Amino acid sequence: MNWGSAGDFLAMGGHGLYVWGSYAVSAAAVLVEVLGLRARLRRAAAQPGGQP
Amino acid sequence: MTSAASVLLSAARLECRRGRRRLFSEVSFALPAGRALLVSGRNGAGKTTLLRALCGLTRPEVGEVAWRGRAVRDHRDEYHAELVFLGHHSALKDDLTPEENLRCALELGGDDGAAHVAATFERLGLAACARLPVRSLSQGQRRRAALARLWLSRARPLWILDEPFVALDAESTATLAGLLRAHVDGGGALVYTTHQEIDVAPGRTERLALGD
Amino acid sequence: MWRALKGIFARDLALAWRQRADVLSSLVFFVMVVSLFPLGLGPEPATLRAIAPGVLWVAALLSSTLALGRLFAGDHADGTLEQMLLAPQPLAFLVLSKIAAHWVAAGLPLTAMAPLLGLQFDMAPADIAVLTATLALGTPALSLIGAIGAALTVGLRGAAVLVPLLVLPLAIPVLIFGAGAVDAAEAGRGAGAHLSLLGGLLAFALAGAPLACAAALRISLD
Amino acid sequence: MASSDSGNHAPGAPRRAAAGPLWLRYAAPVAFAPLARRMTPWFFAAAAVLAVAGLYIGFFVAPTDAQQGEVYRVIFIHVPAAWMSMFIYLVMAFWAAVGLAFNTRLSAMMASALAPTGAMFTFLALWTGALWGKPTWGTWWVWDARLTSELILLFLYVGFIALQAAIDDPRRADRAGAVLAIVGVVNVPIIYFSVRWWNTLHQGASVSLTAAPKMAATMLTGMLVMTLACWMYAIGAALWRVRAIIAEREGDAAVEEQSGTERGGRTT
Repeated sequence: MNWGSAGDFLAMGGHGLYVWGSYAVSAAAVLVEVLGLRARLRRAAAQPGGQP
Repeated sequence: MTSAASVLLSAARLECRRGRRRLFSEVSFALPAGRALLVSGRNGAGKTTLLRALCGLTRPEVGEVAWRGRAVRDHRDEYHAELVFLGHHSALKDDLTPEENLRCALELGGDDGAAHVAATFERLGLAACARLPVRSLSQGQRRRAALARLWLSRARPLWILDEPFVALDAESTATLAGLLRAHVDGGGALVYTTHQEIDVAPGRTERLALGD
Repeated sequence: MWRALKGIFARDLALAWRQRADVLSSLVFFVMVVSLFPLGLGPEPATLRAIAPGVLWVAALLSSTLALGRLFAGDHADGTLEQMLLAPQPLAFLVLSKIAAHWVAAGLPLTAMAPLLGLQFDMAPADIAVLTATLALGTPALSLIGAIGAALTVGLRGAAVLVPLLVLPLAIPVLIFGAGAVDAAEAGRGAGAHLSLLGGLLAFALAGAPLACAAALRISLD
Repeated sequence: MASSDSGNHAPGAPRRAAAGPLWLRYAAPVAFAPLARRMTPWFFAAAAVLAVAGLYIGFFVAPTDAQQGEVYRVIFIHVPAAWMSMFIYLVMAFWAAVGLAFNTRLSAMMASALAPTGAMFTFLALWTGALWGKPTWGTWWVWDARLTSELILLFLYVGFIALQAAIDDPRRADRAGAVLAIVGVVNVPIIYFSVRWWNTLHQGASVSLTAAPKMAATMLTGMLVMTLACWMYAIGAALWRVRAIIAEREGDAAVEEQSGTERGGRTT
């Protein structure tokens, strides 16, 4: 185990902003894509004759 | 005279779409030498698209066009050497004179006929404006300048013409109809559309109605 | 076929001559962009010498991209392009002849203009010679690569914005070797390697671009 | 005279026969949609499991790097994203080429469906690269060969997406995009080579970017597991998007069929 405490884990040896900034933006990008896809599929399915 | 061997242009179950809309489907015909095909249909029925598909410009969604029994798609250059297509656009450059335009068109198509350019303009009543830039020509003069190509490409057996009679006066219409009839009489094949219901070769014209 | 190629080449040059205002304006654009840099960066001769190759090359790239709009748009609008597709000659060769005419009207004037601008940037005569050589090799490659973008966007509404977006990333190697050659010459390293790479790019573009253009035009006019 | 035959044949029988090629070409995407629908959740589930496993390895098993400290842990997203950005471009160009060569609509749709996901990974590679670069090299951005190539790759993705978006006719969009993707994929090695050449000549800007000098086995494992997670996610997202594309396109075609607009040319 690398981390003594949750604080240590978040601090990432003083570079927490960089490490968590990377992962947060990655998660956000995935989330945006997934939500966008869901909306697009709903729009496509809602049009007359579209498939569910 | 119309045995299978003399069939020049044939289409098998063509279907074309424009965007997501189906324009037509199941269009088939076989056009022998010495006959004309008049394509009719209301606006938006796909007449132009059909003609473009016959030329090999538009790839049909389904079906195939054949020239002398061989698929057009695989023998493009040989097919195009025997074809004249005149579409909506005049294919004239505004900044060039009709004479220059015509010479360029002949060079591009590999036709000989440059010697007859002046005589053709004479016949079409364009002699006076043969050396003016096209942009200064009237609509009717432009049409005639574009059609002059036909007089110089008579050796080519297949003519596909999209609305050739548009913007022509009565006299030019009669001249053009005479040329088209002579082409069909001489064993050529002709595919055309028109709003004016002009049958250039009575008794030798097939009719194809799109969108009924 | 030779007659058809010559015909297209001569016709396009005649057209360019009759619309010489267009040709002139992209040349003026080139000169203006280049002239903006001393105004933005200050007239220090050492700075200018250092940035000259990059500035001249970027300006040439932008100017030739701007000129691409003329390549097929006119032919598409009046139906000449359709007739070109229906000609009984291989389309790739016809396209090549058009691109050649376009280069003579767009790339060649840039190349001819560059030595004058090099003097403005206080470049040494030998470096100016190298710059001109790179442009002579590079601008045809730019025309060839750009023609693909122009062919893909023929008849589209946003073509003017789209073409640079498609073409500029593909043109980066030409920019790198072109500007790099002049840099190398200025630094006394000799521009031979760069120039031969640039020649290689040109040969590659010459072989590939007309085919891609022909395919793109058939798709665009479908 | 065979003149009446030279027109259309009798409707009815031939129409049935024509359903053969018609079915092959149109039904394939439609048949694929339910399959994609069934597969998508599995890929997403696999992506989630692998991501959890990969992050666990990355953050709790892999040791602290001797030189970079903890900040190197960006690697577990940065390197997979960079790999994916390149892989996806290749796969996209492959599908586009298949679509162009064999006129198969589904493969062209697959290419369009991959592009936004590829662009997203390219963006992530650049973003995480910048966040990693700042503490490691003291700057957000260096004109390093790899970063620059990645930026150009993003431009290529954007060009592909913009071109397809600008074309209304889906068939033209597919085929024009395919030509661009093929031209792009031929160019990628040239671009990469030229950028490296340029980079070695301009020594000033170059920073040695050998990711982790001596990579522990666990670090490599974490990276590979995360790469697998990204793969699963990319496939799931592409399948999802391809379903949307199928619904958008075929949906409209179905409307046309139902309202029974123009059918058949008829000679008189």
